[in-house]
Amino acid sequence: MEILNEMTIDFLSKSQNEAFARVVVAAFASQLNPTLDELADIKTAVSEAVTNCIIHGYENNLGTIRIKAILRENEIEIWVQDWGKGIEDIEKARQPLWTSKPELDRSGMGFTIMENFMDRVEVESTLGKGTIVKMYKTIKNKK
Amino acid sequence: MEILNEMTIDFLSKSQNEAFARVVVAAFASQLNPTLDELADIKTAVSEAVTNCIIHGYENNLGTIRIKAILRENEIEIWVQDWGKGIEDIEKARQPLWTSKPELDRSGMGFTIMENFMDRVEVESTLGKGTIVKMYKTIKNKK
Amino acid sequence: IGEIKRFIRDNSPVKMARSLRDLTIKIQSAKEKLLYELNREPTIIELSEEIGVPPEEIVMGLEAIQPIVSLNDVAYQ
Ligand SMILES: Nc1ncnc2c1ncn2[C@@H]1O[C@H](COP(=O)(O)OP(=O)(O)O)[C@@H](O)[C@H]1O
Ligand SMILES: Nc1ncnc2c1ncn2[C@@H]1O[C@H](COP(=O)(O)OP(=O)(O)O)[C@@H](O)[C@H]1O
Ligand SMILES: [Mg+2]
Ligand SMILES: [Mg+2]
Repeated sequence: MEILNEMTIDFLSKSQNEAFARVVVAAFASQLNPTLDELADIKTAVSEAVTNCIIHGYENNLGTIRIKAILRENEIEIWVQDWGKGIEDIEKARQPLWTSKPELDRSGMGFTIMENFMDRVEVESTLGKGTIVKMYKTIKNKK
Repeated sequence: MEILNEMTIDFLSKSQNEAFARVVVAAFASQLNPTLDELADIKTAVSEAVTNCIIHGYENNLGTIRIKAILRENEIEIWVQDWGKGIEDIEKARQPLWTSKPELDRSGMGFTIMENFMDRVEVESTLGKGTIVKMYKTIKNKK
Repeated sequence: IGEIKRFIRDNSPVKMARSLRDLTIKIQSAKEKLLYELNREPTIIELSEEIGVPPEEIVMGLEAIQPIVSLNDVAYQ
Protein backbone atom coordinates (compact mmCIF):
# COMPACT_ATOMS: atom_id res chain seq x y z
CA MET A 1 0.00 0.00 0.00
CA GLU A 2 1.17 3.49 -0.83
CA ILE A 3 2.96 5.42 1.92
CA LEU A 4 1.14 8.66 2.67
CA ASN A 5 3.54 10.09 5.18
CA GLU A 6 6.44 9.05 7.40
CA MET A 7 8.66 10.40 10.14
CA THR A 8 11.59 9.32 12.29
CA ILE A 9 12.42 10.70 15.70
CA ASP A 10 15.47 10.10 17.89
CA PHE A 11 15.38 11.02 21.56
CA LEU A 12 17.19 10.18 24.80
CA SER A 13 16.14 7.25 26.99
CA LYS A 14 14.95 9.52 29.80
CA SER A 15 11.70 8.69 31.53
CA GLN A 16 10.21 12.13 30.84
CA ASN A 17 10.47 11.34 27.13
CA GLU A 18 7.94 8.53 27.37
CA ALA A 19 5.06 11.03 27.48
CA PHE A 20 6.74 13.10 24.78
CA ALA A 21 7.12 10.09 22.47
CA ARG A 22 3.49 9.09 22.77
CA VAL A 23 2.28 12.62 22.02
CA VAL A 24 4.51 12.73 18.94
CA VAL A 25 3.17 9.44 17.60
CA ALA A 26 -0.43 10.38 18.45
CA ALA A 27 -0.08 13.77 16.73
CA PHE A 28 1.29 12.05 13.64
CA ALA A 29 -1.35 9.30 13.71
CA SER A 30 -4.06 11.96 13.90
CA GLN A 31 -3.51 12.54 10.16
CA LEU A 32 -5.32 9.22 9.58
CA ASN A 33 -8.37 10.48 11.48
CA PRO A 34 -8.50 7.80 14.19
CA THR A 35 -11.17 7.64 16.86
CA LEU A 36 -10.16 8.65 20.36
CA ASP A 37 -10.11 4.98 21.34
CA GLU A 38 -7.77 4.07 18.51
CA LEU A 39 -5.54 6.98 19.50
CA ALA A 40 -5.49 5.87 23.14
CA ASP A 41 -4.54 2.33 22.05
CA ILE A 42 -1.62 3.63 20.01
CA LYS A 43 -0.42 5.82 22.87
CA THR A 44 -0.54 2.96 25.35
CA ALA A 45 1.38 0.63 23.02
CA VAL A 46 4.04 3.28 22.34
CA SER A 47 4.41 3.96 26.07
CA GLU A 48 5.01 0.28 26.77
CA ALA A 49 7.57 -0.07 23.98
CA VAL A 50 9.45 3.08 25.00
CA THR A 51 9.42 2.09 28.68
CA ASN A 52 10.98 -1.24 27.69
CA CYS A 53 13.82 0.52 25.85
CA ILE A 54 14.52 2.70 28.90
CA ILE A 55 14.26 0.04 31.61
CA HIS A 56 15.36 -3.14 29.85
CA GLY A 57 17.27 -2.03 26.75
CA TYR A 58 19.41 0.60 28.46
CA GLU A 59 18.75 -0.40 32.10
CA ASN A 60 18.30 3.29 32.94
CA ASN A 61 21.62 4.31 31.39
CA LEU A 62 21.48 7.00 28.73
CA GLY A 63 20.99 5.85 25.15
CA THR A 64 19.09 6.80 22.02
CA ILE A 65 15.58 5.60 21.22
CA ARG A 66 14.30 5.85 17.66
CA ILE A 67 10.67 5.81 16.63
CA LYS A 68 9.70 5.53 13.01
CA ALA A 69 6.08 5.89 11.97
CA ILE A 70 4.63 5.21 8.54
CA LEU A 71 1.10 6.16 7.51
CA ARG A 72 -0.71 4.22 4.80
CA GLU A 73 -4.29 4.76 3.70
CA ASN A 74 -5.81 2.83 6.58
CA GLU A 75 -2.83 1.65 8.62
CA ILE A 76 -0.15 3.00 10.88
CA GLU A 77 3.16 1.18 11.27
CA ILE A 78 5.35 2.12 14.24
CA TRP A 79 8.91 0.99 14.93
CA VAL A 80 10.44 1.52 18.36
CA GLN A 81 14.17 0.82 18.38
CA ASP A 82 17.02 0.82 20.88
CA TRP A 83 20.69 -0.06 20.70
CA GLY A 84 20.73 -1.59 24.16
CA LYS A 85 21.29 -5.04 25.59
CA GLY A 86 18.85 -6.99 23.42
CA ILE A 87 16.55 -9.89 24.28
CA GLU A 88 17.89 -13.42 24.71
CA ASP A 89 14.68 -15.37 24.21
CA ILE A 90 12.05 -13.34 22.36
CA GLU A 91 9.35 -15.99 22.62
CA LYS A 92 9.69 -16.17 26.38
CA ALA A 93 9.84 -12.36 26.67
CA ARG A 94 6.51 -12.06 24.85
CA GLN A 95 4.69 -14.38 27.23
CA PRO A 96 2.13 -12.74 29.53
CA LEU A 97 3.45 -12.12 33.04
CA TRP A 98 7.03 -13.00 32.13
CA THR A 99 9.52 -10.37 33.27
CA SER A 100 13.29 -10.40 33.71
CA LYS A 101 12.96 -7.78 36.43
CA PRO A 102 10.49 -9.07 39.04
CA GLU A 103 12.60 -7.24 41.65
CA LEU A 104 11.46 -3.94 40.09
CA ASP A 105 7.81 -4.96 40.32
CA ARG A 106 7.47 -5.17 36.56
CA SER A 107 4.18 -6.73 35.54
CA GLY A 108 5.50 -8.67 32.58
CA MET A 109 2.47 -7.47 30.61
CA GLY A 110 4.12 -4.96 28.27
CA PHE A 111 4.21 -7.13 25.14
CA THR A 112 0.75 -8.51 25.90
CA ILE A 113 -0.61 -4.97 26.06
CA MET A 114 1.09 -4.02 22.77
CA GLU A 115 -0.37 -7.12 21.09
CA ASN A 116 -3.84 -6.40 22.39
CA PHE A 117 -3.87 -2.71 21.56
CA MET A 118 -2.29 -3.05 18.13
CA ASP A 119 -3.24 -5.50 15.34
CA ARG A 120 0.19 -7.08 15.01
CA VAL A 121 3.56 -6.86 16.81
CA GLU A 122 6.91 -8.09 15.49
CA VAL A 123 10.04 -8.18 17.64
CA GLU A 124 13.59 -8.33 16.30
CA SER A 125 16.48 -8.40 18.74
CA THR A 126 20.16 -9.27 18.94
CA LEU A 127 21.91 -9.72 22.28
CA GLY A 128 24.28 -6.84 22.90
CA LYS A 129 23.09 -5.00 19.79
CA GLY A 130 19.55 -3.90 20.48
CA THR A 131 15.87 -4.39 19.79
CA ILE A 132 13.24 -3.25 17.29
CA VAL A 133 9.54 -3.61 18.00
CA LYS A 134 7.33 -3.14 14.94
CA MET A 135 3.65 -2.54 15.55
CA TYR A 136 0.80 -2.26 13.06
CA LYS A 137 -2.73 -0.98 13.51
CA THR A 138 -5.55 -0.58 11.04
CA ILE A 139 -7.35 2.75 11.26
CA LYS A 140 -10.76 2.24 9.78
CA ASN A 141 -11.80 4.93 7.41
CA LYS A 142 -14.80 6.74 8.82
CA LYS A 143 -15.77 8.85 5.81
CA MET B 1 25.32 25.17 29.79
CA GLU B 2 24.49 21.54 30.45
CA ILE B 3 22.16 19.83 27.97
CA LEU B 4 19.09 18.48 29.77
CA ASN B 5 17.43 16.78 26.85
CA GLU B 6 17.56 16.65 23.07
CA MET B 7 15.71 15.18 20.13
CA THR B 8 15.93 15.06 16.35
CA ILE B 9 13.00 14.48 14.02
CA ASP B 10 12.96 13.91 10.25
CA PHE B 11 9.73 14.29 8.32
CA LEU B 12 8.56 14.90 4.76
CA SER B 13 8.11 18.39 3.36
CA LYS B 14 4.34 18.06 3.13
CA SER B 15 2.19 20.97 4.21
CA GLN B 16 0.20 18.84 6.66
CA ASN B 17 3.44 18.28 8.59
CA GLU B 18 3.71 21.94 9.52
CA ALA B 19 1.11 21.57 12.27
CA PHE B 20 2.71 18.28 13.30
CA ALA B 21 6.19 19.82 13.60
CA ARG B 22 4.86 22.70 15.66
CA VAL B 23 3.20 20.37 18.15
CA VAL B 24 6.29 18.15 18.40
CA VAL B 25 8.51 21.09 19.31
CA ALA B 26 5.90 22.51 21.68
CA ALA B 27 5.50 19.15 23.45
CA PHE B 28 9.26 18.91 23.86
CA ALA B 29 9.66 22.54 24.95
CA SER B 30 6.96 22.05 27.57
CA GLN B 31 9.54 20.11 29.63
CA LEU B 32 11.09 23.52 30.42
CA ASN B 33 7.76 24.70 31.84
CA PRO B 34 7.30 27.71 29.53
CA THR B 35 4.38 30.12 29.74
CA LEU B 36 1.67 29.80 27.10
CA ASP B 37 2.98 32.94 25.44
CA GLU B 38 6.49 31.52 25.23
CA LEU B 39 5.05 28.31 23.80
CA ALA B 40 2.98 30.23 21.24
CA ASP B 41 6.10 32.17 20.20
CA ILE B 42 8.05 28.95 19.68
CA LYS B 43 5.24 27.41 17.65
CA THR B 44 4.94 30.43 15.41
CA ALA B 45 8.70 30.55 14.78
CA VAL B 46 8.82 26.82 13.98
CA SER B 47 5.86 27.17 11.61
CA GLU B 48 7.60 29.93 9.69
CA ALA B 49 10.86 28.00 9.43
CA VAL B 50 9.13 24.78 8.31
CA THR B 51 6.97 26.62 5.78
CA ASN B 52 10.13 28.13 4.31
CA CYS B 53 11.67 24.67 3.85
CA ILE B 54 8.53 23.44 2.08
CA ILE B 55 7.90 26.46 -0.14
CA HIS B 56 11.36 27.87 -0.77
CA GLY B 57 13.79 25.05 0.04
CA TYR B 58 11.97 22.31 -1.85
CA GLU B 59 9.59 24.49 -3.90
CA ASN B 60 6.78 22.07 -3.04
CA ASN B 61 8.70 19.00 -4.22
CA LEU B 62 9.14 16.19 -1.72
CA GLY B 63 12.19 16.36 0.53
CA THR B 64 13.19 15.74 4.14
CA ILE B 65 13.01 18.37 6.85
CA ARG B 66 14.98 17.85 10.07
CA ILE B 67 14.27 19.57 13.36
CA LYS B 68 16.69 19.27 16.22
CA ALA B 69 15.79 20.66 19.63
CA ILE B 70 18.10 21.00 22.61
CA LEU B 71 16.90 21.89 26.11
CA ARG B 72 19.23 23.61 28.55
CA GLU B 73 18.31 24.80 32.02
CA ASN B 74 16.64 27.98 30.80
CA GLU B 75 16.98 27.88 27.03
CA ILE B 76 15.66 26.02 24.05
CA GLU B 77 17.73 25.77 20.87
CA ILE B 78 15.90 24.69 17.69
CA TRP B 79 17.44 23.84 14.33
CA VAL B 80 15.27 23.57 11.24
CA GLN B 81 17.14 22.10 8.29
CA ASP B 82 16.46 21.26 4.65
CA TRP B 83 18.56 19.92 1.80
CA GLY B 84 16.84 22.08 -0.78
CA LYS B 85 17.92 24.92 -3.05
CA GLY B 86 19.59 27.16 -0.48
CA ILE B 87 19.61 30.94 -0.13
CA GLU B 88 21.75 33.12 -2.38
CA ASP B 89 21.88 36.27 -0.27
CA ILE B 90 21.08 35.57 3.38
CA GLU B 91 21.27 39.19 4.46
CA LYS B 92 18.72 40.22 1.85
CA ALA B 93 16.49 37.22 2.64
CA ARG B 94 16.32 38.28 6.30
CA GLN B 95 15.12 41.80 5.53
CA PRO B 96 11.52 42.54 6.49
CA LEU B 97 9.11 42.35 3.55
CA TRP B 98 11.69 40.83 1.20
CA THR B 99 10.45 37.73 -0.60
CA SER B 100 11.62 35.83 -3.66
CA LYS B 101 8.05 34.73 -4.34
CA PRO B 102 5.85 37.84 -4.45
CA GLU B 103 3.72 36.04 -7.06
CA LEU B 104 2.66 33.57 -4.33
CA ASP B 105 1.56 36.39 -2.04
CA ARG B 106 4.34 35.70 0.41
CA SER B 107 4.63 38.45 3.00
CA GLY B 108 8.40 38.37 3.28
CA MET B 109 7.96 38.53 7.05
CA GLY B 110 8.99 34.96 7.97
CA PHE B 111 12.51 35.73 9.19
CA THR B 112 11.32 38.92 10.88
CA ILE B 113 8.73 36.92 12.79
CA MET B 114 11.30 34.31 13.82
CA GLU B 115 13.65 37.05 15.03
CA ASN B 116 10.92 38.74 17.02
CA PHE B 117 9.51 35.60 18.61
CA MET B 118 12.84 34.03 19.44
CA ASP B 119 15.84 35.67 21.16
CA ARG B 120 18.31 34.94 18.39
CA VAL B 121 18.21 33.46 14.88
CA GLU B 122 21.21 32.22 12.87
CA VAL B 123 20.94 31.22 9.21
CA GLU B 124 23.43 29.02 7.38
CA SER B 125 22.84 28.20 3.75
CA THR B 126 24.65 26.97 0.66
CA LEU B 127 23.15 27.32 -2.81
CA GLY B 128 22.07 23.94 -4.13
CA LYS B 129 22.86 22.25 -0.80
CA GLY B 130 20.33 23.52 1.69
CA THR B 131 19.63 25.69 4.69
CA ILE B 132 19.78 25.49 8.48
CA VAL B 133 17.98 28.00 10.66
CA LYS B 134 19.08 27.95 14.32
CA MET B 135 16.82 29.65 16.81
CA TYR B 136 17.34 30.27 20.52
CA LYS B 137 14.89 31.30 23.19
CA THR B 138 15.36 31.83 26.91
CA ILE B 139 12.63 30.24 29.01
CA LYS B 140 12.54 32.04 32.31
CA ASN B 141 12.42 29.71 35.22
CA LYS B 142 9.14 30.07 37.05
CA LYS B 143 9.97 27.92 40.04
CA ILE C 1 8.11 44.23 18.06
CA GLY C 2 5.15 43.73 20.34
CA GLU C 3 3.02 45.08 17.51
CA ILE C 4 4.02 42.23 15.21
CA LYS C 5 3.21 39.68 17.87
CA ARG C 6 -0.17 41.23 18.54
CA PHE C 7 -0.87 41.46 14.82
CA ILE C 8 -0.20 37.78 14.38
CA ARG C 9 -2.04 36.62 17.48
CA ASP C 10 -5.11 38.72 16.76
CA ASN C 11 -5.28 37.52 13.18
CA SER C 12 -4.39 33.93 13.87
CA PRO C 13 -7.03 31.86 12.06
CA VAL C 14 -7.00 29.39 14.89
CA LYS C 15 -6.99 31.33 18.12
CA MET C 16 -4.94 29.35 20.50
CA ALA C 17 -7.07 28.11 23.34
CA ARG C 18 -6.37 30.37 26.24
CA SER C 19 -4.97 27.50 28.18
CA LEU C 20 -4.73 23.77 27.99
CA ARG C 21 -7.43 23.68 30.63
CA ASP C 22 -9.87 25.56 28.42
CA LEU C 23 -9.01 23.16 25.61
CA THR C 24 -9.59 20.06 27.71
CA ILE C 25 -12.98 21.37 28.80
CA LYS C 26 -13.88 22.06 25.16
CA ILE C 27 -12.75 18.61 24.11
CA GLN C 28 -14.80 16.93 26.78
CA SER C 29 -18.01 18.76 25.97
CA ALA C 30 -17.49 18.38 22.19
CA LYS C 31 -16.87 14.68 22.70
CA GLU C 32 -20.14 14.25 24.57
CA LYS C 33 -22.07 16.29 22.01
CA LEU C 34 -20.68 14.28 19.06
CA LEU C 35 -21.16 10.98 20.85
CA TYR C 36 -24.85 11.87 21.18
CA GLU C 37 -25.20 13.21 17.62
CA LEU C 38 -23.28 10.47 15.82
CA ASN C 39 -24.18 7.66 18.18
CA ARG C 40 -20.58 6.51 18.05
CA GLU C 41 -17.20 7.66 19.20
CA PRO C 42 -16.02 10.80 17.35
CA THR C 43 -12.81 10.82 15.35
CA ILE C 44 -10.04 13.27 15.96
CA ILE C 45 -10.94 15.31 12.85
CA GLU C 46 -14.61 15.48 13.83
CA LEU C 47 -13.54 16.86 17.21
CA SER C 48 -11.13 19.22 15.51
CA GLU C 49 -13.87 20.61 13.28
CA GLU C 50 -16.31 20.90 16.18
CA ILE C 51 -13.86 22.88 18.32
CA GLY C 52 -11.97 24.71 15.58
CA VAL C 53 -8.54 23.58 16.76
CA PRO C 54 -6.13 21.47 14.64
CA PRO C 55 -6.09 17.71 15.35
CA GLU C 56 -2.50 17.88 16.59
CA GLU C 57 -3.53 20.40 19.24
CA ILE C 58 -6.41 18.16 20.27
CA VAL C 59 -3.84 15.46 20.89
CA MET C 60 -2.05 17.78 23.31
CA GLY C 61 -5.35 18.49 25.04
CA LEU C 62 -6.16 14.80 25.31
CA GLU C 63 -2.81 14.14 26.94
CA ALA C 64 -3.76 16.64 29.63
CA ILE C 65 -7.18 15.04 30.20
CA GLN C 66 -6.24 11.46 30.37
CA PRO C 67 -2.61 10.69 30.98
CA ILE C 68 -2.17 7.11 29.83
CA VAL C 69 -1.71 4.92 32.84
CA SER C 70 0.32 1.89 31.96
CA LEU C 71 -0.01 -1.27 33.98
CA ASN C 72 3.62 -0.75 34.88
CA ASP C 73 2.88 2.65 36.41
CA VAL C 74 0.15 1.02 38.46
CA ALA C 75 2.50 -1.72 39.52
CA TYR C 76 4.92 0.90 40.81
CA GLN C 77 2.41 2.44 43.22
N1 LIG D 1 13.80 -3.14 24.51
C1 LIG D 1 14.12 -4.23 25.26
N2 LIG D 1 15.42 -4.54 25.48
C2 LIG D 1 15.77 -5.60 26.20
N3 LIG D 1 14.87 -6.45 26.79
C3 LIG D 1 13.57 -6.21 26.61
C4 LIG D 1 13.12 -5.09 25.85
N4 LIG D 1 11.78 -5.11 25.84
C5 LIG D 1 11.40 -6.17 26.55
N5 LIG D 1 12.47 -6.85 27.02
C6 LIG D 1 12.45 -8.12 27.83
O1 LIG D 1 11.15 -8.67 27.70
C7 LIG D 1 10.58 -8.84 29.00
C8 LIG D 1 9.09 -8.68 28.93
O2 LIG D 1 8.73 -7.35 28.60
P1 LIG D 1 7.32 -6.79 29.03
O3 LIG D 1 6.28 -7.74 28.50
O4 LIG D 1 7.21 -5.40 28.63
O5 LIG D 1 7.32 -6.93 30.62
P2 LIG D 1 8.08 -6.04 31.72
O6 LIG D 1 8.56 -4.78 31.06
O7 LIG D 1 7.04 -5.76 32.76
O8 LIG D 1 9.22 -6.86 32.23
C9 LIG D 1 11.29 -7.83 29.88
O9 LIG D 1 11.26 -8.22 31.24
C10 LIG D 1 12.70 -7.85 29.30
O10 LIG D 1 13.44 -8.96 29.78
N1 LIG E 1 14.66 27.19 3.65
C1 LIG E 1 14.84 28.08 2.65
N2 LIG E 1 15.37 27.68 1.47
C2 LIG E 1 15.55 28.56 0.44
N3 LIG E 1 15.23 29.87 0.53
C3 LIG E 1 14.71 30.33 1.68
C4 LIG E 1 14.47 29.47 2.78
N4 LIG E 1 13.94 30.22 3.79
C5 LIG E 1 13.85 31.47 3.31
N5 LIG E 1 14.30 31.56 2.04
C6 LIG E 1 14.38 32.79 1.21
O1 LIG E 1 14.26 33.91 2.07
C7 LIG E 1 13.18 34.74 1.65
C8 LIG E 1 12.54 35.40 2.85
O2 LIG E 1 11.92 34.44 3.69
P1 LIG E 1 10.73 34.91 4.64
O3 LIG E 1 11.21 36.06 5.46
O4 LIG E 1 10.22 33.72 5.37
O5 LIG E 1 9.63 35.46 3.62
P2 LIG E 1 8.63 34.66 2.65
O6 LIG E 1 8.62 33.22 3.06
O7 LIG E 1 7.32 35.32 2.87
O8 LIG E 1 9.18 34.84 1.24
C9 LIG E 1 12.26 33.81 0.86
O9 LIG E 1 11.45 34.52 -0.04
C10 LIG E 1 13.26 32.88 0.19
O10 LIG E 1 13.79 33.49 -0.97
MG1 LIG F 1 7.49 -3.61 29.74
MG1 LIG G 1 8.53 32.47 4.94
